[in-house]
Order: sequence, then C-alpha cells, then structure tokens
Amino acid sequence: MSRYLRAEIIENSPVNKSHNLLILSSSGISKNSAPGQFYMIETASSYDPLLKRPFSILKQKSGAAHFLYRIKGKGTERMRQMKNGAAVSVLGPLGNGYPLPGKNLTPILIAGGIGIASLFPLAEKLGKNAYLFYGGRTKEELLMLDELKGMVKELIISTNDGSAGEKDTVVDVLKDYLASQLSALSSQLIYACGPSPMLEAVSMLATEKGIKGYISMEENMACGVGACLGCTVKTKKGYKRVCKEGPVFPIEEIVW
Amino acid sequence: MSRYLRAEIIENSPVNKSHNLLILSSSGISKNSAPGQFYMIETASSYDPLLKRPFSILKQKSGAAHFLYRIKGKGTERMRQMKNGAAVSVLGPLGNGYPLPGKNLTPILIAGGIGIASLFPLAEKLGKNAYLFYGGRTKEELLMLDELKGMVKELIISTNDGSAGEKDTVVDVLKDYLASQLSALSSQLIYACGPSPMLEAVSMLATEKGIKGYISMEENMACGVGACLGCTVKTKKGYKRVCKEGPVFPIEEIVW
Amino acid sequence: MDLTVHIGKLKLKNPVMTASGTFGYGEEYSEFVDLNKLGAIVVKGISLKPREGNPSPRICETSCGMLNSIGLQNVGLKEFLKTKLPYVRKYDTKLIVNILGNTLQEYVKLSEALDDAGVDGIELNVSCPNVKKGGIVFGTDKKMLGKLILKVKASIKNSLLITKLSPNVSDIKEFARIAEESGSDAISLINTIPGMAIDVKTRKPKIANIIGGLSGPAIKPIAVRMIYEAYGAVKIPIIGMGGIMNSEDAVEFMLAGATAVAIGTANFVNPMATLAIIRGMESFMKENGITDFKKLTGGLRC
Amino acid sequence: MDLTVHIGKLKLKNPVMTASGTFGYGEEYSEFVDLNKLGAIVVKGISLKPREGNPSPRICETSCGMLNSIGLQNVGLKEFLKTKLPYVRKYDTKLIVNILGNTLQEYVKLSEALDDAGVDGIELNVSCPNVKKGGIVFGTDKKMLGKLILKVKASIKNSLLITKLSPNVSDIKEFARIAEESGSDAISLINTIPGMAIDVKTRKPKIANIIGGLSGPAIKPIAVRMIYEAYGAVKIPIIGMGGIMNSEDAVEFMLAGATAVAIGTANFVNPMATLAIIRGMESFMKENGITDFKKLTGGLRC
Ligand SMILES: Cc1cc2nc3c(=O)[nH]c(=O)nc-3n(C[C@H](O)[C@H](O)[C@H](O)COP(=O)(O)OP(=O)(O)OC[C@H]3O[C@@H](n4cnc5c(N)ncnc54)[C@H](O)[C@@H]3O)c2cc1C
Ligand SMILES: Cc1cc2nc3c(=O)[nH]c(=O)nc-3n(C[C@H](O)[C@H](O)[C@H](O)COP(=O)(O)OP(=O)(O)OC[C@H]3O[C@@H](n4cnc5c(N)ncnc54)[C@H](O)[C@@H]3O)c2cc1C
Ligand SMILES: Cc1cc2nc3c(=O)[nH]c(=O)nc-3n(C[C@H](O)[C@H](O)[C@H](O)COP(=O)(O)O)c2cc1C
Ligand SMILES: Cc1cc2nc3c(=O)[nH]c(=O)nc-3n(C[C@H](O)[C@H](O)[C@H](O)COP(=O)(O)O)c2cc1C
Ligand code: FES
Ligand code: FES
Repeated sequence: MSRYLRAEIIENSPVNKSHNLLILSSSGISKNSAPGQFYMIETASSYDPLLKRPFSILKQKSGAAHFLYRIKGKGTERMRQMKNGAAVSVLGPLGNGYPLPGKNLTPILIAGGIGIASLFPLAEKLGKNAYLFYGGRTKEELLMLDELKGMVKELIISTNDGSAGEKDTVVDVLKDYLASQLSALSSQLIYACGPSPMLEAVSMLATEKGIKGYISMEENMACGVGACLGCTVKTKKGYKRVCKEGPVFPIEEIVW
Repeated sequence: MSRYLRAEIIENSPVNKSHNLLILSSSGISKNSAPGQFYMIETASSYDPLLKRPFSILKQKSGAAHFLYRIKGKGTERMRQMKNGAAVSVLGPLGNGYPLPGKNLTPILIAGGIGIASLFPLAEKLGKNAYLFYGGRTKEELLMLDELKGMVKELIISTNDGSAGEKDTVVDVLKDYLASQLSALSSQLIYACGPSPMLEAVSMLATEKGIKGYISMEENMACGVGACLGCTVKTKKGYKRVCKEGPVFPIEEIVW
Repeated sequence: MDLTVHIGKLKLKNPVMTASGTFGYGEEYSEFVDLNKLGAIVVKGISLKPREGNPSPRICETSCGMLNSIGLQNVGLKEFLKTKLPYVRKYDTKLIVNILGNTLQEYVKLSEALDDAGVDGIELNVSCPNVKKGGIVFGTDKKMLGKLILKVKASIKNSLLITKLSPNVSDIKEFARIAEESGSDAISLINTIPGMAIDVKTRKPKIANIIGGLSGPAIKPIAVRMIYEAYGAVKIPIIGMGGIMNSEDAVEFMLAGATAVAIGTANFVNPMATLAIIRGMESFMKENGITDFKKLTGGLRC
Repeated sequence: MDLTVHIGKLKLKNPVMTASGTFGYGEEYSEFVDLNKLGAIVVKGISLKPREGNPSPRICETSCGMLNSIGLQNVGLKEFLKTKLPYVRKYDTKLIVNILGNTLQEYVKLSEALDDAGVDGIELNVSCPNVKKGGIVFGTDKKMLGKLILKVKASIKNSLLITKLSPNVSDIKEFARIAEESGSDAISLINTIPGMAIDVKTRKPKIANIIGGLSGPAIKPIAVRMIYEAYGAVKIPIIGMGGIMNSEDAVEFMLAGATAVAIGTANFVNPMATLAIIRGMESFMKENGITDFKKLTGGLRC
C-alpha cells in the first residue's frame, strides 16, 4: 500500500486557542505505524505554503490517523482553516519511531509542549508503565491531561509560568526528581521529545547520570523520504537524516 | 468613506457548475456605485494568488454588493472555496461606469458570457427600456434569464452551440437584427461587455452602421487605482487605463 | 521611540518609502494613504520626453509574484515639473524622482532639471528590464555605470543621488562598489528580475513584450541576499526592496543591511500597505525594546 | 503518439527527468515512482571524495519556493560506483550523473571514471551556490567555463556531456554559446538562484550557511525567460528546469525552447510528481492533437 495518499478530514477542531486536533481518514492509511513515526501533511492547495509539514502520529485507528498540532506559522494557520470533508495529500508513516524498552523497565518520558504528540502513542503502548514528565510554557501547552493520567504510572506536570504544576522547566523538575528518588524509579531509560534546547538539556542530564535513552529530533523538512538531505542533524557518525534515520536517535549519538 | 475595506461574505453560492454568486456585506460599502463600475476582490490570504481580481458590480444594495463570477483560473477557484462569514479585503467601487443614454433612446445592450454582470445594473437602471442581446458559448453561460426578462424591453439570447436561443455569435445575431429592423429599433446607442473578440466585432459593426456607443474593456489589473499602468488599452489618444479612464470607453476611441 | 533614518543627508521620518512605478506620482494613492506619513515618495520613472510605454497585456501574475512590462510609460520631464511635482510638494514628505535616459546626456539633463526644481533625491534607474535602449545596459556594464554616475553627480548640486542597481548581475558587490566610488550617495536594490510566462493554450507570451520584470514575494530571498552582500561591500546607505509585504519583511531587509525600505507590489495588494508596515515596525520596536531604528540596520546575527 | 525526445545521441522515453539533488540516487523514490517510466534519472551531485555537507538548518520555505544549502553532501565517487550506480542500472531508464569538482582536474577525473562506468550522461554542475570552492566560479567565469568543458569533453568517450548553467549571470546567452562552442552536447538550466532569509525574532539567517539556493514555483518566470534566451542563442538541446510543478508548466518550458524538462522541488510536494507530469503531458498532446512531442520545443508564438 502506498505511503502517499489522499485522506479526508473528518475532524479538525480546536483543543484550545493555539492547538487543534486533526483526524484524517483513508482506507489507505497504514495500520502499522510505530510510536514516534510521523506524516507529512499538505497544508494548502496553492503553492504558498509550498511544502508539506511533518506531524507525529498521535493515535492510529483503523483507517484513521489522529494528529495534534500547534498553530505556529503560515502552514499550520492554513491547516487550521481546513474544513471537514476536504481532501489532503499525506505521506507516511515516516521515520523510525521509538525502540521499545526491555520488559523490566519503567521508562521516563519527557515531553516539552507539543512534543507530547509524539510520546503519546508510546505512553499508550507502554500500558501504565512509564513516568511522564510533561512541561509547557503555560497551562495552555499541556494537553490531554485526563487521558494521559490514566495511561502512565505517574504524570508530573510543570510550566514555566507556574500556571499548572511546578513552576520550572520540565528538565529541572526531572533533575530534582532524579536527585531525590532515582533509586525508587526503576528506570534506566529516557524517551524525550520537545524543543531543541530541552532535548539538549535532557541529553546533558542523561549523560551525567549515565542513563540511556532516545530523543526525537526536529528539523525543517522538504521531502520526508530521505532524498533531499535537508533535515540532517549532526551525529557522531556524521550527518543523519531526521526523516529517515530519525526522528528518534539514541541520546549519545547526537552532537550538540 | 474609504474605498478600501474589509467585507464579510454573506453568500457565495453556485449559480451553475462554473459560475458563483457572491454577496459581500459591509457598512462601509458605497451606496453610490454606477453601472459598469467594479471592485477588486482579494481571493486568498496567502500570496498565491497574490493580486486582487476585478469584478463588476452586479447589484448594489444598502450595505451589500453582489457579484457574479465565472470560475476561470486559480484566483476564482480560490474564491469559490471561500466560506460564508469569512472576511475579504475589497477595493471599490472603481472605474467610470456607463454614461447614461439620453431620455428618448432605447439602447442596445450586448453581453457576451460573464459580461452580463457589468450590463445587468445598467439594464436595471434603464427600466424596461433596452434591447438586450445576450450570448454565450453554451446554455451554461446564460445566467439570470428570468430576472433579465422582466428588466428589458426585449431579450434576445444566443449560444455558439445552439443549446439555447439562436445558434450564432451574439454579434451575428445583432447584425441580422439590425439588418432587418434597424429602423424599428429606436436606437442609435450601443453598450457592450464581453470577451475582446466580441467587443472588436461590435465595434466594427457599430462603426459600419454609424451607431455610437460604449464598450467595457478588460485587461489584467494589478492596482485598480491607476497607479501601476498595467491595465492600459490603446486608444486614439494614446494608452488609457482600464481601471481609471475605463473600463467603459466610447467605441470610436479604441484602437484594435 | 525614534523612527527617523538618514539616507546620506536626507532625514526621513521613518524608513518606509514607496518603490518607483508602484505608487504612480503619489496622487493615485492619496485617497488611501496620508502621504505626510511616508518616509519618502519615489515616483514613477521619468524620461526627458513623454513615453507611450509598451503594448498590452503589460502584466500577469505568477506564483507569489507578477511580471510587468510597462515600458516606462510616463508624462515626461516637462509635464512632471508642471503638474506632478507641485502636487507631491503639498505634502510634508521627501520626494525622490526615478529617472531613465536613453543616453548619458539624457540622464544628465534630467538630473540637472530635477535638481534645479529642488527634488530631494534622484534615483538612477539603470536596471529597467523593459526598455530596449539605455537603462539596463548601464546597469550591467561596470565601466558605463561608473561614468554615468560620475557625470550625473557632477551635474547636481543639492539632490541626493541614488543608484538603483540591477539584480541581473553575477556579483552585486562589484556594482555596489562602483556606485560608491563614483559618488552615489546611496544605492537602492533590487529592481525587478527579467522573467517570462507563456500561456500554453494560445502558445503566446502572457505579456506582449515577451519578457517583463518579476516582482513580489517570490523574489524576496534574492533581494535579501543582494542587500546582505551589498551591505558587506559598501558604506553608503542601502534602500532595500523586492517583495516586502509586511513589517516583518521590512525588518528582515533592515537586518540584512538596509537603512530604509521601499514598498512596491504590496501597494497593489493593499493600497494602505505602507502605513500598515510603518505601524507594524513601530510595534516590532516596542515589543523588542528597540528604541532606535538605526540599530536594526545590518543587525543580522551569524 | 510519440513521447520520445532526443538529447543529442540519447533517446529518452519521454521528456521528463529528475533534477539533480531532488531525487536522491533514485532509490529514495522507487517506492512511489516506477523508475522505468522516467525519461532519465539525474542523481544527486557526486564529488571525488565523500562530502559531509553543510550544518543545519539546511532548508527553509519562502513564498512559493524554498532555500537549500545542502552543501553537496554525497557518498563520493567510489561508493557511488559501488552501490548507487548498480541500483539505478536495474531499471530501464537513462542515468545522468551530476558532478562537482573543486578543480578542473577533479571534474576530469570524475568524468573519466563515470564514463568508464558507462553512465549515459554527465552533467557538469558549475552553478552550485552552496559550496565555497569550484562550482559557481566556473559557472560565472566565461574563460574558465570554456576550458573546463573542453577538457572534460576530451576525457570522455561515450557519455553525453551536459553543462548545467548558472542563472546568476547577466547574459545567459553568452554562457550557453560557450557551452556549445566548447563541445557540450546539451545544456541544462536553471540551477537554484542564490537567496537568503532571516528570522526576525532570533535575527539569525534561516539556514546555517546564510545563503542558499532558491528553487520552486517562485523562480519559474526567471527559468522560462533564460530558456527562451538560450534557445535563441544555441542549437544544442536544452534541458529546462526551475519551478515546474505540473504538466502545464512542463509544456511552458518546452514552448520556450526546452527539449526535455527536469522536475525538482515538485518531488517534495508530491513524490509522484514526475509520473503525474508525464501523464498530464500525454493528455495535453491528445487534447491539442499533437502527435510528436518534438514539435513543442520552441513553439512559442510571438
Ligand atoms: C518529526 C516531526 C514531528 C512533528 N510533530 C509535530 C506534531 O505532532 N505537532 C505539531 O504541532 N508540530 C509537530 N512538528 C513541528 C511542525 O512540523 C512545525 O511546527 C510546522 O512545520 C510549522 O509549520 P508552519 O508553516 O506553521 O510554520 P512556519 O512559520 O512556516 O515555520 C515556522 C517554523 O516551522 C518550521 N518549519 C517550517 N516548515 C517546516 C517543514 N516543512 N518541516 C519542518 N519544520 C518546518 C521551521 O522551523 C520554521 O522556522 C513536528 C516536526 C517534526 C520534524
Ligand atoms: C473591469 C473588469 C470587470 C470584470 N468583471 C467580472 C465579473 O463581473 N465576473 C467575472 O467572472 N469576471 C469578471 N472579470 C474578469 C475577471 O477579473 C477574471 O476572470 C479573473 O481575474 C480571472 O482570475 P483567475 O485567477 O481565476 O484566473 P487566472 O488563471 O489567474 O488568470 C486567467 C486570466 O485571468 C486574467 N487575470 C488574471 N489576473 C487578473 C487580474 N489581476 N486582473 C484582471 N484579469 C486578471 C488574465 O487574463 C489571466 O490570463 C472582469 C474583469 C475586468 C477587467
Ligand atoms: C508595475 C511596476 C512598475 C515599475 N516601474 C519602475 C520604474 O519606473 N522605475 C524603477 O526603477 N523601478 C520600477 N519598478 C520596480 C520597483 O520599483 C521595485 O524595484 C520592484 O518592483 C521590486 O519591489 P517589489 O517586489 O516590492 O515590487 C516597477 C515595478 C512594478 C511592479
Ligand atoms: C534540495 C536540493 C538539492 C539540490 N542539489 C543539487 C545538486 O546536487 N546538483 C545540482 O546541479 N543541482 C542541485 N539542485 C538544483 C536542482 O537540480 C534544480 O536545478 C533546481 O532546484 C531548480 O528546479 P526546481 O525549482 O524544480 O527545484 C538542488 C536543488 C534542491 C532543491
Ligand atoms: S526531509 Fe528530505 S531528507 Fe529528510
Ligand atoms: S490596474 Fe494599475 S493602472 Fe489600472
């Protein structure tokens, strides 16, 4: 089945004023996507915006894929205006996705803002067997909390402005947590997705503490299939493509 | 009151598969437009399409302006997709409009295809005192016939393919008519709007028969206000701007 | 908050001017824009004799851009001085006149007359892609350009001399340097880029002149790059233009090295674009705690 | 209906090829496109030694276009011959290899090796705006370009020699003529146009290399114009590219003078763009009663 297909918008509704939930339906949509994989989604039928935009698979139901997106620039602004019933071209599932942990581990998931979209299906898959540290700049960036609460062993939220949870960055919250109860957390594995500075801080912390793990990287993309070499990140083995060898990389591989 | 304003779409409905009726509402919309004047209408909030497109004022009600448009290229295709309630920027009324005839005349109106949009308000204003020759390539290009019938003294329709009215070009129909009953038509005045070849044929005919009149010209436009000099047509007095000195010109002025 | 900028000896209220050929003689937009609010008005290119311009169609739209080949239709110097100049002079804004000659002598005559008439600036159009003679020849030939600027400079007393560079060159830095060395007080860039479009149904070019000048957002990345390059090459101020649609774009041009910006195609999309851009730039300053606009120029961080 | 076209001695099934750097080594798109259906595959530029490429971000979107500065990341000649070449050779389509050297000698070595390996065509990339040495220097210096082509031509036996011209010149006709006179069998144009974008919030360039190459629909009018100009200047076939998004665009390029077209940025928007364009061109021929594609080339009516 082709990974390039036309899908119908069956829902495109605001979650809050800067985030939307998008549900796409197509008989062609793959049923076998892995947590951490993504789709490239068309945002306009004109040439402005031109390129498709990458979005993580939030949920994968039979014949439908769910996405959670933040309205950021012109592409997502146009997406927000798309109506139910409209058809969009999509390309996916793309990328590698998160490698699953060994049976005996209860991993730590660290989500920064919209990074939750990528970690959500992983949390779901892990079945109440993960700690989720979820931070946003404000309360508005913390989404789907009720659903998440039921999905993880423990949910620790934080915001930069203190409007919900602890007033701190998610990495600092994690740091305190690790300092006080690392042994209690039967975890030697981290999964993180979020803005680049957060991922860098997570990586430093993980390296310092000797914890292994994976981070999902973000880069501007054009093709999504490994052809343009536009989305590379620097790794210890040279430049690697976020859309192909990634978006998920072992923490120790990335050169910051 | 400014001629540049935001208006709300209160109707944008298909008349048939290639034509739409657009109704824009705004308290700022001028109540004093003349038949033959037009608006420049924004077709997209992105930069593709970039420029506004010119459309004749079909009807001018208090606080609302009606337009009839043919889906032609990317701009009108995007217009078709605009939803009720959306806001668009418009600029108008623009151009000179048709000079009204003397009291004793029953003018001949010649509309080719969507040219009817421009002549419609003129026919209305003339109050059952005009002959309207209205031609299209097919039946589908003949719009609002019922309304028009009640508005003019005589409505003569034709199509290139014979799907409605006489099977002939509107100018040939007019020619026959003039040949057989020119004297009966108490008219020495023509108003025409339609595609360029039609206008040229009308001009030839009018010159030949010594009938005076006016034609509404079409040219690609950018500014709509006489600044860019992009919309000029060649006249006996040099290039003139369709958006400013036009779109209506005396027949004898245009150099073909 | 200080919005003023200096282009050489000219002090502008704010860095937003109009791009030649896109704002008529000012009058056409006076209904929409309080001309007093503009940094400067640059009027449509003027030639010694009136010019008829090119046949129609003269414009067509392309992806995020437009082609034009007006062919420098204009009223000519005499009529300009008689009717157009006095109109703009009623307003409290700087007036810059874009000129195009067929020969070096014509440029000199035009400059002398306009300088005598007291215009604030003269912009040498050496980059119009839409006329056969003159113009672009000077714009892509280094020796001729230098000679032209020297002669014009020598012939004017008070007006600021701006050279509008052609983007149609391999290395804009060389041409910017020639303008500086030959005495130009400022440079403006970019003019439109030669382009073409064909209607595949009729097989005819979409504009009668076959080739026209491309403007609008499509060319913005090329314009920003050229301004950045020119800024690294010369010390004279740069007036940046090419696809500026909003205040963010205008700030982008200043960061790249422009001291002022000119708004062209955007006027067609929104007749009040210049004012919206001035307002937007003020907000940008407020939001970013910038008190002096001059600090933006060349403020790119690499 | 005859879709075949000839680029010199190369007979293509149809005039649609891929643009170098936008289709990987073919393999990346083989899931979406039956490579057998393409007129030719032009692979990512190859250099003598593997190249790491430029730091990230390497791409950003602009109005109707994109900037890239990949910096010619590639596996190098050896690895190309070992793994990439055999892969494409499984398909029944022509293979053209785009090459870039730092020196004339490197171009010659690359060409010899590829010619020996039996590739159908060698495309000299003398117009890459994204690497400091080589490339664009040859592309904007007439003498060096002529010398380069002569030497490369002398060093290859069977492969077709295509010179990919830089759009970054005042007069493309001169460069087209040099390519023809120096023995190039065909020319391809246009490569990306140097451009730049700045993030006004961070004040940083949107791509790490500061300047990148602009591609996509934004540059189409410039590309069409250059092809039209080159067509008037030389007899060798022209491979046209630059913003082709659909079959109408492709026809437009052929009417302007192209014998074949290459699809670049459009592959990113639609991974099946090449096939859609081939189908669309067939329909165009049917609808317009054209039986031979060759008749379209240069069919502009002025
Ligand atoms: C693997 C991956 C998964 C992602 N998943 C999600 C998700 O589930 N939900 C979500 O809201 N966001 C997600 N993003 C981020 C999302 O792709 C960007 O927010 C979006 O592309 C912004 O587009 P825009 O047009 O609104 O912004 P623009 O204003 O056009 O650009 C703003 C910024 O967005 C980025 N951007 C622009 N175009 C692209 C592009 N083609 N590819 C990548 N980045 C681009 C650039 O950094 C740019 O500076 C993901 C990104 C990646 C790489
Ligand atoms: C004074 C005037 C009044 C008009 N009134 C009406 C009307 O009431 N109803 C109606 O359906 N049509 C009217 N038109 C024609 C209408 O403007 C065009 O059909 C429309 O602009 C096509 O836009 P597009 O984007 O769909 O087509 P495109 O595919 O973009 O272009 C197709 C053709 O449309 C023309 N066009 C494109 N852009 C412009 C532009 N900015 N200005 C003018 N023409 C352009 C060009 O000839 C172009 O080749 C009028 C035109 C003029 C000049
Ligand atoms: C319709 C039109 C007419 C123009 N006329 C002139 C002119 O007379 N002299 C000149 O130097 N530039 C002229 N230009 C170029 C503009 O001044 C400006 O350099 C160019 O359009 C790029 O800016 P923009 O993309 O903001 O429009 C013209 C541009 C357009 C679109
Ligand atoms: C991501 C990317 C990489 C490219 N790499 C090369 C290259 O290696 N060699 C080359 O000659 N051209 C390269 N090009 C230029 C294209 O082959 C083509 O000339 C240009 O993109 C214009 O066509 P388009 O607008 O259809 O993309 C590249 C273009 C892009 C967008
Ligand atoms: S987006 Fe093209 S290689 Fe990753
Ligand atoms: S459209 Fe600009 S002068 Fe008429």
